[in-house]
Amino acid sequence: MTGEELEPILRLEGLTLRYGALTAVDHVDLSIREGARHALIGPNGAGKSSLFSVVAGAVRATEGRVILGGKDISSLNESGRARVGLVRTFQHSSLFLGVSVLDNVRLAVERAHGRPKRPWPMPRTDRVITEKAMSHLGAVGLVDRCNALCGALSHGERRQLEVAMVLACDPRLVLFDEPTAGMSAAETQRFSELVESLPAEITTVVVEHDLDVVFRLADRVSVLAAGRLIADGSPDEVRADAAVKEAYLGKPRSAEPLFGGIS
Amino acid sequence: MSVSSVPFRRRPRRLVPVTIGAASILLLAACGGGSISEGNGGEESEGPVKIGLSVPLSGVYAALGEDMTQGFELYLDENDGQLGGRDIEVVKADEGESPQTGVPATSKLVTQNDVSAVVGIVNSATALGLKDTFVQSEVPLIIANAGADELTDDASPYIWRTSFTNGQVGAALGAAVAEELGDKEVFLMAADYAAGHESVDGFRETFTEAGGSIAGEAFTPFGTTSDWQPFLSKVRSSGAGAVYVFYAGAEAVNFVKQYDSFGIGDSAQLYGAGFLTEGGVLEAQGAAAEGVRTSLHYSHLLDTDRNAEFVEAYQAAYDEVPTVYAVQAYDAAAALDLALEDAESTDGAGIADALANVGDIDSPRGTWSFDEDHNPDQPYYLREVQKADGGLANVVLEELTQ
Amino acid sequence: MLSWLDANALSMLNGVALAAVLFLIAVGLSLVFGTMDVLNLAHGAVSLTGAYIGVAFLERDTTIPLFVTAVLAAAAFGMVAGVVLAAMTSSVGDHLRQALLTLGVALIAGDVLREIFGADVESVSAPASLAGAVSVFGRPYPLYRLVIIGISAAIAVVLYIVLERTRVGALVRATVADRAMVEAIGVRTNLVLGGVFGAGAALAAIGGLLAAPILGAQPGLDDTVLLLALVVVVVGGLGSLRGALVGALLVGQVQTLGVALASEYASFLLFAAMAIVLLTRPRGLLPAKTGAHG
Amino acid sequence: MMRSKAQPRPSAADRTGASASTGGGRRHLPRPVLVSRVALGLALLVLAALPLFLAPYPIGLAGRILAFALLVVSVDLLTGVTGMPTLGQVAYFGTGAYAAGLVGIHMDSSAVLQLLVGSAAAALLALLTGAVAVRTSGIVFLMVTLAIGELVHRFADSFAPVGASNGLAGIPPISILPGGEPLELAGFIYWWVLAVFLLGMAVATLVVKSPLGRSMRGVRDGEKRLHALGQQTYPVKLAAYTIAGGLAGAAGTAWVAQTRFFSPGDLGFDVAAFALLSVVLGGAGTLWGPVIGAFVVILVRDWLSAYVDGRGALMLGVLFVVAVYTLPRGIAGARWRKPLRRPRRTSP
Repeated sequence: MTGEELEPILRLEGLTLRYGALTAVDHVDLSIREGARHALIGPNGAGKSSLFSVVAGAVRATEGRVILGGKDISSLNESGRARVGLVRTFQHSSLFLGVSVLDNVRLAVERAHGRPKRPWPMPRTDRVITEKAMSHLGAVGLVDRCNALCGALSHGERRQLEVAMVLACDPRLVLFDEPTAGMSAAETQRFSELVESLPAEITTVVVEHDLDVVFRLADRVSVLAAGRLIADGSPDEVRADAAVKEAYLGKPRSAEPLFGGIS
Repeated sequence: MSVSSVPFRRRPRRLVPVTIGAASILLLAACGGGSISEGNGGEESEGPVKIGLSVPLSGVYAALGEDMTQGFELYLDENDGQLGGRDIEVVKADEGESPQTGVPATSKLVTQNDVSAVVGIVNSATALGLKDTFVQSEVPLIIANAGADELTDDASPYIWRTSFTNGQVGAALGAAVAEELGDKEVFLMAADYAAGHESVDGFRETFTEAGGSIAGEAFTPFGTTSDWQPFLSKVRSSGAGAVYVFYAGAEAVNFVKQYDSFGIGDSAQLYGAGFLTEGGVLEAQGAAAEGVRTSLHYSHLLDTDRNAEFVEAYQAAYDEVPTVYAVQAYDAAAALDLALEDAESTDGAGIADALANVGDIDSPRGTWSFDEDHNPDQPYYLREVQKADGGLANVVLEELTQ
Repeated sequence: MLSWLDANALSMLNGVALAAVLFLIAVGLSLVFGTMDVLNLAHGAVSLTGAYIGVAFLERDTTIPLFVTAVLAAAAFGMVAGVVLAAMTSSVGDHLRQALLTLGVALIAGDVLREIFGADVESVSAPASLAGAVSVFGRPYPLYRLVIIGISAAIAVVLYIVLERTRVGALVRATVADRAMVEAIGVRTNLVLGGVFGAGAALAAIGGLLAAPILGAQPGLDDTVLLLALVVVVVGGLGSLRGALVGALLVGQVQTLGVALASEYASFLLFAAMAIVLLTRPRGLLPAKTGAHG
Repeated sequence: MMRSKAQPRPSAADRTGASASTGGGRRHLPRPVLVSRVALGLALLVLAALPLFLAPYPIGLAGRILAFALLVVSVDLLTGVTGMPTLGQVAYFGTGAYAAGLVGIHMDSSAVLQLLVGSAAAALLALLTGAVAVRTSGIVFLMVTLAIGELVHRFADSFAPVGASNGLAGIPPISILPGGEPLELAGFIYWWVLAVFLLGMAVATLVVKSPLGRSMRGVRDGEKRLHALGQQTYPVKLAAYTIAGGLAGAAGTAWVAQTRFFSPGDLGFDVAAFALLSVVLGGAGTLWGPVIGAFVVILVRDWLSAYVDGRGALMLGVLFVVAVYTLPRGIAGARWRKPLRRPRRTSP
């Protein structure tokens, strides 16, 4: 809570994760300013997922610090980080499949605004919670489906629901873990619009394979290779970066085109 | 718009199961009558006298239940289906393994079938759980096995026992063992539940009174012990000259076999309450049981005319030798026979009154009578497992004096 | 220390003998859970049937060939029972419904066994040539128990070799790891799973038969055996061969050495030990590296 | 419920998949809700009226069913609602029963007092044991709770003040308030049991509809996800465990109010297994399904078996096997299509 404008919302200092001899994340330093649309990319095995887990708090870092809004949150676990405003999504959208869409969001709203462990209903308070939840559903366009069982939703709808739940947590920063994996083109389109429409004060960090999405959503891109941060800049800068090209292409015979979709 | 066009699909389903549930309860009302007014079981009625027989037909005690049913039915058959000159209708119930099923099944005989008396009950806990029901309904319960001492603590006019108390069976042996052992010590061992403790306590009392001394004692987890070696090691290291144990059923089989296979029998004579080697248990123990000495109120080798006659009839009917369990139920029928002969009425209270005056009962086990606590005042015998008529059997060595 | 060892050596040896039986019974339960993700509560009933097969085959003065015949009969029965159970459970996905189904089967089996063999405790005699005692640590010890340890160890080694060193074993392990993948390369996983279920049940039946000369056979024994096997499997780690072995050894020692050392708490030892293991190592002592876990 | 709104009205029902209408302006209860309320009222009426026409034995059976059903509901709160399958509720059932019995013998025969003491003792034990047990999940949790149940069972088996293996006998008949008239007649005792059952059901229903209930379903469907939302799941699970323990304790007091006897056999593994299987049979997750499951199990075990000497276990076995194949989602999930298909009416 420094209030300084220059203080980035998220700062990683020398973040390192080792599994025995293997170093999955290698002294990553990164600053993300408030309101940024940040993307984290890298070839397979670059350590994206590991970095994601460490930042989200699912895995404790071996070394280094995670600072959110000037406050060291390195010692907080995942739920602790969510409570201070750093909220993640899951690669395989994991929702509460056996309960209704509305209840999924209510769970999130209740944590942020209610008393999630109160063991008796209070109609008036619960109605306020419900209204908040409905408004979040409205924001992602799922109002019609509020009473459906979550398990009955399509893949794309589940992603929308997940965004509604993230919003309900009052996040300052949202970590998206490959959000468009498995989506159809139309769903991807819809989802991209959804993320773009998020309030400006919410910072987003997207870990993504689909570079189309990355360059559409991100105003800043970090590139990870072999656990190290090798580039960090605007999409154009990163695209032009020689080290990035090498990291992606590796040996020349690799046929995988870099940034194939954009030209 | 019409409400009915709202596509609710699941909710209405809730209705039917609830209705079905309610309807099934209603079906139970067939025997109707209400349950908020006074009314005792065992009403006097025309026709045959209804007697309940509640023994285990399932679970680990089912073998006992079978013997008891046979003993009870044999007495009825010998008397043309009559007791005390009245026709008898037997209503059976499955006591099962524990009070969880035994109590409701037996209560049903009293509250639903209106029996005038109930015979049976193997499990002491079940008997204890039933005691209040019988006293309240004023229907006599004639316990034909369960041995818990406290069942007859207060000598309720509705609780009678034709079997034994756990303490008595152990106590009967104490003096004899003390005499036999001289200055050697005895090790006490039993399954760790009420019957085991009562049996050991009964033995200890008479044994120490007669000058015997105890080398040590161990109580083994009831129902889960499959390996007695750790305890048998204690026996060995205690240097005891004899061991007194209380085990029944599968535990008796496994214990006796292990006692034999670990070779402790060479240094320490095994004594026990008679259930250790009774009935099917002995058959399963085989040669391992040879030489084991026990106290009990019956053995089919008991050399009396009354017993010979009984054994012959039993063998003719069921093609096996009778066990103590069969005799206990047989005698329960005998006691009812005497009681019904004198009873002023055939309701529960009438039978209970008459039971107090049945006097001596001439039984295959010898003559016995109910004592003031309604337990049998009966002879106990020292038995030893020996080879007899082609197999192993409990040969009676002597009658134990108490 | 030496005197302590001397006093308790027999207890420990006995623990190993108990572990040998428990291992045979539990390993099937564990493998079936690991490969098929089926919690088979009818396992105890299969084992008890094995014991009753002993009752049917083995009268007094059993000879070794007769004993071997009984073992083979028990194995054959177990195999069939396992395949039937595999077929019955294949369409039931959820663990709790599997429990409902297999416990239902166990209740039915228990009743049928009581109908056939009666409610009396039945005993099974070990082959006459194995019935005696031998001297161990200077004390007489039943030879048959040593034989059980030997048989069980041999079966464990064979199982290990089959699972770790043969193509069939590789197939089983692959099925544990990724069923869809194995199906994709053209293997009918149903056969693999049926085979594992059958083998597991066969081992349980053999275990029940081998234990019969010590434990006898009677109604209710199936529940006891099932509970012990569940404890072994969970303590050792679900789905793992080595886990079942370690779990059996631990439970064996708790039930003998533990009881010898703390006999006043004997009733509580087993479940207290299980609770402690599970609370400190929720996946068991040696969990399988791959496979399904509930 | 009565609120009308322009946007779709969120249904308050738990686990109700029916999609809401997009219409607005309904001021009366939707018909199905009305129907189910009428059904509920009818069921209550029948339950309350039973002693008027049932003889003492069936009324005792009905009372046992209600007490067992409440135990089953407590199992369902953990198994079906929170996703933690348990075999340990018998421990708290037994604690409640023994506590009530001891209060009855040594202090006072007031059923209200016994209910309070029994539930509190059970909830306290659940809190203490749950504190370690709920750290695990799935099959491991199942086995840890089995251990808890068995340990309490073994303890009761050897603890003299509660009668050890012979059971706690000699419990005086209950009176409602301290010093009140003792209730001897089966019908009155049944009414007390029914009151405890309804109270327990009300507590369970409120919990399920509360924020805690939502969190419990969240734990069931995605504990990890709940964590990522910032919700610590340990307190949720512990709270659920404690409440379920208290309910099981209440069930125990109701049980012992009728039987006036309690033995270790009443909290054995088989009771634990039947309680869990009643939940599965009835349909985990709903509250009324397991109640019906409990009804069927006890009816088959105690009533039907009386007509098939010693074949109770066989009947239960057959019931379980048949149920698995014919009712894939339990009794609650069965499609009761024919009798209840809504008549197709044309809009006026």
